[in-house]
Amino acid sequence: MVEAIVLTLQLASLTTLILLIVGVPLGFWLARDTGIIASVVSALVALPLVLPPTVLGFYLLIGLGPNGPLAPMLAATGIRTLAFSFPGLVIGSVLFSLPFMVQPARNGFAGVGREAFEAAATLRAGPLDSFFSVALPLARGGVVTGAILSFAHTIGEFGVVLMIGGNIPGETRVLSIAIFDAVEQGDWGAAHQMSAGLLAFAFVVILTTTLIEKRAGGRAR
Amino acid sequence: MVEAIVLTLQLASLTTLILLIVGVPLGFWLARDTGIIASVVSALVALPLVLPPTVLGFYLLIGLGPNGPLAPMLAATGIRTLAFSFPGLVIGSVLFSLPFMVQPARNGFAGVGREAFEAAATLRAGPLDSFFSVALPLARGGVVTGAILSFAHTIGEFGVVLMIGGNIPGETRVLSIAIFDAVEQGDWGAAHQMSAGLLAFAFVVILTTTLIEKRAGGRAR
Amino acid sequence: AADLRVAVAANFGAPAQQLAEAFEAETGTRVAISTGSSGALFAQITQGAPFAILLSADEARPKALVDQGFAVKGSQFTYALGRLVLWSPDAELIDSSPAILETDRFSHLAIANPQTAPYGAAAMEVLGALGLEEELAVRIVTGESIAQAFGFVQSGNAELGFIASSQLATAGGGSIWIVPEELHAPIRQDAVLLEAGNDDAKAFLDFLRSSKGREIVAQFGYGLVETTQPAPSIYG
Amino acid sequence: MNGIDAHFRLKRRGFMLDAKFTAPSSGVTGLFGPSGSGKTTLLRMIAGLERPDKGWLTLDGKVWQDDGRFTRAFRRPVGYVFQDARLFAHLSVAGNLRFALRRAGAKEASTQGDEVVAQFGLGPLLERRIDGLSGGERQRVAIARALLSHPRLLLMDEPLASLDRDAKRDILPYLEALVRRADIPVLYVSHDLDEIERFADHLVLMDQGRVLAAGPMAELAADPELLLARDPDAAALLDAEIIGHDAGYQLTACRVGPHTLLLPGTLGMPGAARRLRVRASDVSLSLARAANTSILNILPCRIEALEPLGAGQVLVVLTLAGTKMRLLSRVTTRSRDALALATGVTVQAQIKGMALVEAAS
Amino acid sequence: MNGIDAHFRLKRRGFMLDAKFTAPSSGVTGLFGPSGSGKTTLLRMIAGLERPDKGWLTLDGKVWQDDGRFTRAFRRPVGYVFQDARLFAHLSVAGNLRFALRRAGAKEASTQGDEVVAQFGLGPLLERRIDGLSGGERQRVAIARALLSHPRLLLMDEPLASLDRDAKRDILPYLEALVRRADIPVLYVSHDLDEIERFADHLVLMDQGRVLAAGPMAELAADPELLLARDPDAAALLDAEIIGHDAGYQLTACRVGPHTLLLPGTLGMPGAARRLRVRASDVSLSLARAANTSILNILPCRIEALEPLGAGQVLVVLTLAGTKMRLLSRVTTRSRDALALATGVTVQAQIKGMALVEAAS
Ligand SMILES: Nc1ncnc2c1ncn2[C@@H]1O[C@H](COP(=O)(O)OP(=O)(O)OP(=O)(O)O)[C@@H](O)[C@H]1O
Ligand SMILES: Nc1ncnc2c1ncn2[C@@H]1O[C@H](COP(=O)(O)OP(=O)(O)OP(=O)(O)O)[C@@H](O)[C@H]1O
Ligand SMILES: [Mg+2]
Ligand SMILES: [Mg+2]
Repeated sequence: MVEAIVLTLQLASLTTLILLIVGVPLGFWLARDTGIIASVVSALVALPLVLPPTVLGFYLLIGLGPNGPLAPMLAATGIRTLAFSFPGLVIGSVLFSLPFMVQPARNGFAGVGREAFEAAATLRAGPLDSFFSVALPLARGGVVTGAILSFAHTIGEFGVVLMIGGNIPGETRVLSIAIFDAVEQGDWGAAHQMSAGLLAFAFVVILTTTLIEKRAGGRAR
Repeated sequence: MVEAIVLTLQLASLTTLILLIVGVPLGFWLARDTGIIASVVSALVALPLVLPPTVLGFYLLIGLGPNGPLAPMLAATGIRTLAFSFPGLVIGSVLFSLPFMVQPARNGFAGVGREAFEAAATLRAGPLDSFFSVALPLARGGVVTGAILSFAHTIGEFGVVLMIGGNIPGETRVLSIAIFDAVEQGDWGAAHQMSAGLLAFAFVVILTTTLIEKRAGGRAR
Repeated sequence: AADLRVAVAANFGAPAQQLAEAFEAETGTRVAISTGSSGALFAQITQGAPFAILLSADEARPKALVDQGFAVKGSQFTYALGRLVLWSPDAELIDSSPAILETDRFSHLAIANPQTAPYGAAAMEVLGALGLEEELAVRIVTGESIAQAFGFVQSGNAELGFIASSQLATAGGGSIWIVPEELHAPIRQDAVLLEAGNDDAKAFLDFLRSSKGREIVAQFGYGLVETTQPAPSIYG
Repeated sequence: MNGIDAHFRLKRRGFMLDAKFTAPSSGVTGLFGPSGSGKTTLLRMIAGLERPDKGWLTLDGKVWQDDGRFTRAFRRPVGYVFQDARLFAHLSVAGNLRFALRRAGAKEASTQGDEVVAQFGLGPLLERRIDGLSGGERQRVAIARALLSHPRLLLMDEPLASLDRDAKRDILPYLEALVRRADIPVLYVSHDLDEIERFADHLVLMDQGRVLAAGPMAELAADPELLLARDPDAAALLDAEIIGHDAGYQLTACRVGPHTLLLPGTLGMPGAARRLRVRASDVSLSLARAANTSILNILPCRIEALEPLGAGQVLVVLTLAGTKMRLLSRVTTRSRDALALATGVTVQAQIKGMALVEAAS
Repeated sequence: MNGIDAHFRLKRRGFMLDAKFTAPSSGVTGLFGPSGSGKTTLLRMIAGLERPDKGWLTLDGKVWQDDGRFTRAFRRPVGYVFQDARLFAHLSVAGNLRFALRRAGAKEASTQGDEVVAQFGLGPLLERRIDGLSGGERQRVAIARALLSHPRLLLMDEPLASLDRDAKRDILPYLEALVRRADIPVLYVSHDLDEIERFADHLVLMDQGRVLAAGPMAELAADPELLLARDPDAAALLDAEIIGHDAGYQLTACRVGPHTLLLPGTLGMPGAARRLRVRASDVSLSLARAANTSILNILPCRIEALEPLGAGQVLVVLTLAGTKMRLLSRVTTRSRDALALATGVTVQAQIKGMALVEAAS
């Protein structure tokens, strides 16, 4: 149980972090580029959502395995498969939650507008500088929403994790699988308990984030 | 197969429609109300995400069933349970996808700003009028994102649907369950086929929506 | 719309479909098969799911349903016996014995979840009997269902795994060790009637026990309970 | 009571507003005061966009707001031209105008729409997107939009600040005409005294959240006690009646009390009443009437008061001989001494003809 | 070449810009033209915010842009004050100023920061949020922010349009001083001729996307061929040298050619050069020198040309006796005939003392 909780938090945090690093710039690009390529990428990003999680997991299982496209690269580092490992879970979760980070972030950036970037450019702020000092703070609402959705979704997600994880205690057995198992075994009491705990925890995390964001927004805006 | 496709489209469209009707005003309210109640509601909306879909489905199964809180009301209309029926699926999907609609919509509305509403008010537009003629068009990006995410998520979602729906052909068996079944029975060929079809279809729908939205935005903004 | 709704454990989905078709050809009664995990089906039935029959993957849940009054007393019977095999897609790996399990020539052994799936529990019994339970603990990966365990092996992520012999049909080659039945308690897949007065359901269950039905079950690699006479209807 | 009767109180961090004033039920009332004095805040409270701590507002005797009541902004028939144009970015120029027209509920809507479009030169812009408009173009659209909403009170917050003078010149007469025809009161915020004096016939002077003075423009303009008269652009207003034209020289003769003044241009039919604006810095004084000068108008006056302005300058308050009308003149202390100017002395006020500007009546 | 050398071409739907001009490497260059003439567009291209179809731009001989090259906006050391302030909404006032300072890379940053804050009266606003500022306050912060980025070229797009006159008066001298000290060129867009003539010593006149004329202010201002001189606010500029003060009367005596003029106030040390602005509407003409008048400055001139302005008015172009300097006067046709004004005639130009305004030098 404790192991599962710790693992879940690690997975959700790491996934959210990676999504921030990957998804936020992607959202930024998609907000500013109006070309057809950007539109296509934008639609592609949403696609993982369309597949049932277990099915996505199934494809990941094939993709990350010894017969998958990554296999030669992995073999070089002595790894046979990314399945049944924590890194594998992270990859699956990141892919699956990508749209939840990218789309709100993109909207946030779309709201920033040319004006602010122009003002920043005339004050000698280069593209990277502008991104961090102007775009990101002004698009904060969208980015925070993306992070909350990603975090919550990774906690609850279990189809992908189930499929590529192999339910190894301490490695890939997260809380959502534990709850699922409890329901499956007819141990409804345990399921209720874990669900209640998870909900309470998530509620506190999300509410706190929302309030901090609002406070920050209220002060500066 | 055909049955499953039709059912999936019906479910995804109806769910998205209901989410537009329910989630957009909710997002609007959350964007404009800065009180603690709004923050709590905002956090609550994200909670369905945190539970594994099957577990959420399990609770819905109990909640919508003959021993659930709705039972007396249902009994009056001669219905024993909402589970195992299309309306039950819709309820589950709406609940599960709610955050994907509400959060981006809220961000969209948050970007509209007081100024536009003030201008509308001085031109005799009442609250409802302003909502439709000013807020909604200006928040369009967020609302469309919400609709896309909800639509895609409802198509791919199957944990909730499997649990409350009971996988009854022609009634509650949607495409995602069919794919799941195919994988489960080792019929990978069928799974590949259906997945590819689903992905292609979803890609076209999402890309088209994105492009139409961009066109509309480009013309008017 | 169908005349008869049957809930079927996911691993028995394909044979059930064929049974349904044969049954319809014979009687004209249309059967809708709804698959799901045994746990989910159980929860659904207790919440009023409109199924007339449950073909479970175990014997415990049908019994529990009878005990709780959701199923017809005396209607429970074993329609199929699960057969466990150790399988690898690698034709060289297994030499028709469990010897491979004592080597380190593999990093992952896939089984179904022993808590929720009878095949998983049986696999653990086998490992216990071989005295390898402890030693292999860190190399075991668990699929939520026997289908997932199969997927782990089929995709090559686990080199070998305990699967149902019914899955060998889709496996396509490789090497196997057929697990002797003495090494684990029999994997009984039980059927139970959920709607007492449903004659179509009774007819389907009778069909399942008929020689024609048993033939189909056996075709898919399941074992059968010995019977001396062609099943008389137990429903009178 | 007819017209606007308003009293608002509002406290903000670092700013306290307590403003009470009345304004007539037609014509333009200027709201003048330095930056941060609360002009915009006052206008917002009148429009119902800001809720004061305490507020009282009636228009033509109808109570819009008092201790218990608060008519919400969208129920107040006001037109508001914002300091920033605030056009709807999702609509074209035509869409913005239509937005106003549709909600105005007036029958003459469509014809008036065309008229306003023509007068504000918006024809070529109709299909344009908002973010492709220049600052001036935006504000023109915003003014037109406010007018098309058929307001019963027009609030304008520095509507011309971003227009160049040519554009202003095009719009001002049209605004004046429209306002006069529509017979609705206009509250007009500006920190351009020229603009206010040209446009407004009633004035509310604000400073630091309070109303310093309110009253007819002419009175306040020449009141040496008020900052207005000490402003470099200070001017006096004279009531005149047109008596005839000189077609050849394109001059209009006006009677101001017993005197006749000549103004360039054709200003109206004989018998029409006009108000004339005479800037203090355009009035020079001499003891005797000069001949052979290009200055057309030289009027005998009596010195009422001399107010030092600092920097070697003096404001001379004059009464036009034979009338009670005031004139202002700015001279150097050196001239005051050289000409021995003092209260009671009679002087000739020389007004450069071109400096006479028609004010709204 | 020193200074700015620019040539841009740009085609837009319904608008075509083809503007070529040079501007000196220090001092203020005014950009004047009607709404929609392309002033903002031109400024944006100079800042690198807009890519023209064809562009050429050098500053002090350094090429920023030509057919092949394009220095991106953030690499151009320009300060830009936008028509709309464009402050960063997520930062406080202090945060906005710090944003500029941090990226300016100047050593004297912090001390200059305090200085600018003090001069623009931003001390009490530092911790304020942007949306709590009035229009004028915003623009003050925007100007300060642009200055703190240590630009080598300052672009200002109607920076004072939303300031009231008091605030303008406070800022203008500071801007002038700063610009003079920093020795950087300033491009200053305005449609307020008063403001431009007061502030700019070089002028670029624009209309419909083209440069009508560019050159020293004084030359263009008095050129009767240009619209400028026909503007109601038209003025001539005179080069003057301060020769002494009258402490009692607070007057400054200046030499303009062989003449002496008296101006109110203390305008600088003896020997300092100043430019004076004389509005055509402030100059009256007489045939003989009048006595006993409050008009301090009466200068003999020769009539160079008479340009009818319509509406019964005439623009008289004068040369100040003994110099080549131009003066402008606006009189009525009636006065022209009454005084028999004609080319070659010598007249006395009466300039109201107060109308002399110091222009930037
Ligand atoms: N939203 C706000 N929150 C807090 N203070 C504000 C807000 N808006 C304005 N103020 C302050 O209220 C005072 C009055 O502002 P207001 O905008 O009414 O002045 P104004 O006379 O219109 O000035 P300007 O001529 O510069 O537009 C100023 O001190 C300003 O800083
Ligand atoms: N983004 C744009 N897209 C299309 N046309 C534009 C755009 N911005 C400006 N224009 C047009 O280009 C022309 C020049 O505009 P610009 O803003 O440069 O004028 P301006 O001289 O600054 O006017 P103002 O004094 O009103 O600010 C105008 O006709 C304007 O409508
Ligand atoms: Mg204001
Ligand atoms: Mg402009």
